[in-house]
Amino acid sequence: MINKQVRNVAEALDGIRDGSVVMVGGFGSVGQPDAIIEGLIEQGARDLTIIANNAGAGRAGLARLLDAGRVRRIICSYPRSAGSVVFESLFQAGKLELEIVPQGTLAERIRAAGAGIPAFYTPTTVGTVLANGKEQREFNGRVHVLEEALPADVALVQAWSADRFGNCIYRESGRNFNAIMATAARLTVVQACHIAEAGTLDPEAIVTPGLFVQRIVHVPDTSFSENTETSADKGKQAA
Amino acid sequence: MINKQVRNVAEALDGIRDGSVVMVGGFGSVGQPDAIIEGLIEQGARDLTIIANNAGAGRAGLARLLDAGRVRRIICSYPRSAGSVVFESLFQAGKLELEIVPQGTLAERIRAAGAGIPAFYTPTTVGTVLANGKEQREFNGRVHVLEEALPADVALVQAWSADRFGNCIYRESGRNFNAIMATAARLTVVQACHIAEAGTLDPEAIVTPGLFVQRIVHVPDTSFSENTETSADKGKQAA
Amino acid sequence: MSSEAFTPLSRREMAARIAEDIHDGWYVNLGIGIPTLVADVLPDSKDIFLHSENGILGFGPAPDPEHIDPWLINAGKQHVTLRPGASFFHHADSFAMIRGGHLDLCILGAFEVSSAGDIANWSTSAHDAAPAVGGAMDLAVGSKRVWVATEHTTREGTPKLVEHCTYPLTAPGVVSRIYTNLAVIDVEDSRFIVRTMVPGLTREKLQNLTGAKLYFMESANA
Amino acid sequence: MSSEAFTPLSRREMAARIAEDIHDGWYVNLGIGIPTLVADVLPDSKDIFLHSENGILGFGPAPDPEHIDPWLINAGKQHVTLRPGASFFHHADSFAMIRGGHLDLCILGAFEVSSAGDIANWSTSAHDAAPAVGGAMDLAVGSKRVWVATEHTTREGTPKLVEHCTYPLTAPGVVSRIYTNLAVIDVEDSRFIVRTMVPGLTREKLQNLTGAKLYFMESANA
Repeated sequence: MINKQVRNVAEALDGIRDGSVVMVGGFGSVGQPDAIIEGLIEQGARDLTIIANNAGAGRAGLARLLDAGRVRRIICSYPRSAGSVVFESLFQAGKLELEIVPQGTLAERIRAAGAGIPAFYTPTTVGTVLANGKEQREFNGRVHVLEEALPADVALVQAWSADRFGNCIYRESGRNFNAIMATAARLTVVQACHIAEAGTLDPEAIVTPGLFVQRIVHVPDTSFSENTETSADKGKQAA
Repeated sequence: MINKQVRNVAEALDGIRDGSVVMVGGFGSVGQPDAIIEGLIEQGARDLTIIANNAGAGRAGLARLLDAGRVRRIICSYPRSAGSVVFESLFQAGKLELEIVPQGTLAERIRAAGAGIPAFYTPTTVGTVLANGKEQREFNGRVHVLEEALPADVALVQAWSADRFGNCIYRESGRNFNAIMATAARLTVVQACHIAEAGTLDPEAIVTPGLFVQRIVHVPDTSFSENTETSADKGKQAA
Repeated sequence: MSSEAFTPLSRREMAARIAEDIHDGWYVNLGIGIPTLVADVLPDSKDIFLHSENGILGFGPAPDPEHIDPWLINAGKQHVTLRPGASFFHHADSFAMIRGGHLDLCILGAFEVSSAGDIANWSTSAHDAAPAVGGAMDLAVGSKRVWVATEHTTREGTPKLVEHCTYPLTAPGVVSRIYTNLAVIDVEDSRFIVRTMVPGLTREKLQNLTGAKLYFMESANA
Repeated sequence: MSSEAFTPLSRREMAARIAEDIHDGWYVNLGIGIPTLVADVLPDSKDIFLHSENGILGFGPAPDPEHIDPWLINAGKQHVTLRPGASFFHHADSFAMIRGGHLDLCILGAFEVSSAGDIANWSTSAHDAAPAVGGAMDLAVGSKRVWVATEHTTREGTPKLVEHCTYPLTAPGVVSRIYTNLAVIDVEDSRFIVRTMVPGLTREKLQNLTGAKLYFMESANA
């Protein structure tokens, strides 16, 4: 019998090693797997490479992981935003390596890793400094750059609902990077707001089929209990 | 106001030119847009290149289009099957060009065309005759071949339900090539079993967002009224 | 500019001006800044689908404060609403739409735009090692049309419409139209062609506020 | 073989023998032919998810004739049923699962398998200009494990397990185990290693029916 649900966050993160490449889902505050990011701080793995759209904001979640000195390198599209104080101080102090990747290229490199595509060409960055050092090639009269797949050891994902088989659905704009990161890691750990009874998720609406997921931990959603002011504050953290 | 629904098959196929590259969705008999394929025969365009998984079976649909001499070239993964008599006689008579593409490479080339990726590398075909003449390159110690995107002028797609915005959902294994072909053509024509009231399709479950679709024609599903024997006969047409 | 006999458009007026030119049925992505404001002023009479990088097609204006859905934000991290016909998808599918040429239009803010249609909107210095590029480069190369919405000059009065961009490019040769607080300007054949100006503004004044030669359509006022 | 003191397995018995070895929790793709029969003999005691190229994960055995759903077929175009936890997806996502290494196992039919693990199962002649490759090449290179299910020889008695394939390859060096109607054979370090044989079959007889040298595990009977 398949039962991918584990009892707690510690069990969900068991065995993650120093030096791991870790994907962190979410976009802004939506779909961020905060509980398992916090759990990773407790878990203690060091010298991590983080793949995420943002480099954390405020002092919690990803920012706290950075602040705890666990991250050597970060690969993201939008590191610097209104609340990214931890990132900025570490980066300026030379304590964090950074790879900037356009958001669409980041998404496609992650998708490629999950799909067994080692490399692809894209028109994005051609004629900009981000194409420096990249192999370029013309297709149909247009120059493109070569980009390689970006796989990970671990993906930390937030889903709206998951079943014991690992099937996941997301909520609204919470699908974002979560659904593709779930496909691209050797160990995909899902923080699910709800656990669905086996067989109750609509086969037509499942976004992440269970074969991509190794572990699920139930972490109820708290966003709706937050007051409007808090939500609005979060909204101020720019893209 | 957006209303992509047209009144009939003729209107749905208006303007398709001789020499067009036409994608035909479906896998076996499921999800095949038979009504608009038949309509294309009436419409009269010649010298077509067809992209499809199969090369038609029996005497109807795609096979009839081939039989009518409208097709110059076919790009597919599985041309020869139990019922592919029309394909075989034309091919043996030298009246049809053929490009054989492994099914996963075919799907990925179509997806790439829709996603603005001009080319990608895949391990599939390495060490086989289908890699002959293809550029090869090593990534992470493994040899891969370069494959280019496969776009089309027209995609003929069958959906289960569509709304006037062009949003589509599919039914069960009817999603197959339909959902990716819908993204890869300049003109995507959808034969929909049902027309949904605007706003009634679940935003979480829409598979093809409307921006990929140009025309929709309502063609009610008849598969459930077929008797079991007919279904079983269709089932005998091998993969 | 207060001493002049013309009034620059407010940011909201710029958004409204842009909204007028968006065709019924278009699929549109709005960048951060002035472009975002367009979402709040689109007329209900048109079916315009707004795309957001984080996986929404068909979002609507900001919600009333008491109807905020914490799971529904746009790429600027602002709360939004949903319109009939909307759909959700993941980031790879979202950028497949962008890169694949399926958006009719994206509207971007800019630090600089050149008369060749080059746009610089992501990094203010070649020496900035941690600029935030986001989805701008994909939008700039992938959309069928790229319009820019920007103040005509910086706060210090430095022209933002220039002969050659000095900031790192987002993409070369992609911008086809610029909406500023002073004028609407087409970019054609490496030339800035002024379509309209705010009332009272002179051609000379506009030229003085611009870093490249301007050409004027006959219909451009003044 | 009727004169021998052993009975080859029927196709259904081969399928049942394979089903025994599929682990609880595996994600498995079944090729056309004998592999397809495995779907009908999987024990309910295991959660095994069957993948079909045309966009199903979690299909079940063939339906009763009166419960056929015309929209639900597997890659062999046969009507199937759905198990709890199943999901649907499109062809690009389906082959992303295959190529991306997410399937624990695929079971393929074969014309020939070599002791190096090469498999030929799609074309019977280098001169066949219209062979039907389908998804076999993607499955062969993408799956974590590739098992072959085949009769031990052709109907004419020609060995299908050979030193070098003569038919065009589907993929080189990918097969790790072969289930025939006579034996179960591992492919390791370019050698055929016999794990088990049907009762009454001798090592010599099996070697005579095989086109490459066989090695035998001690536990292989006879």
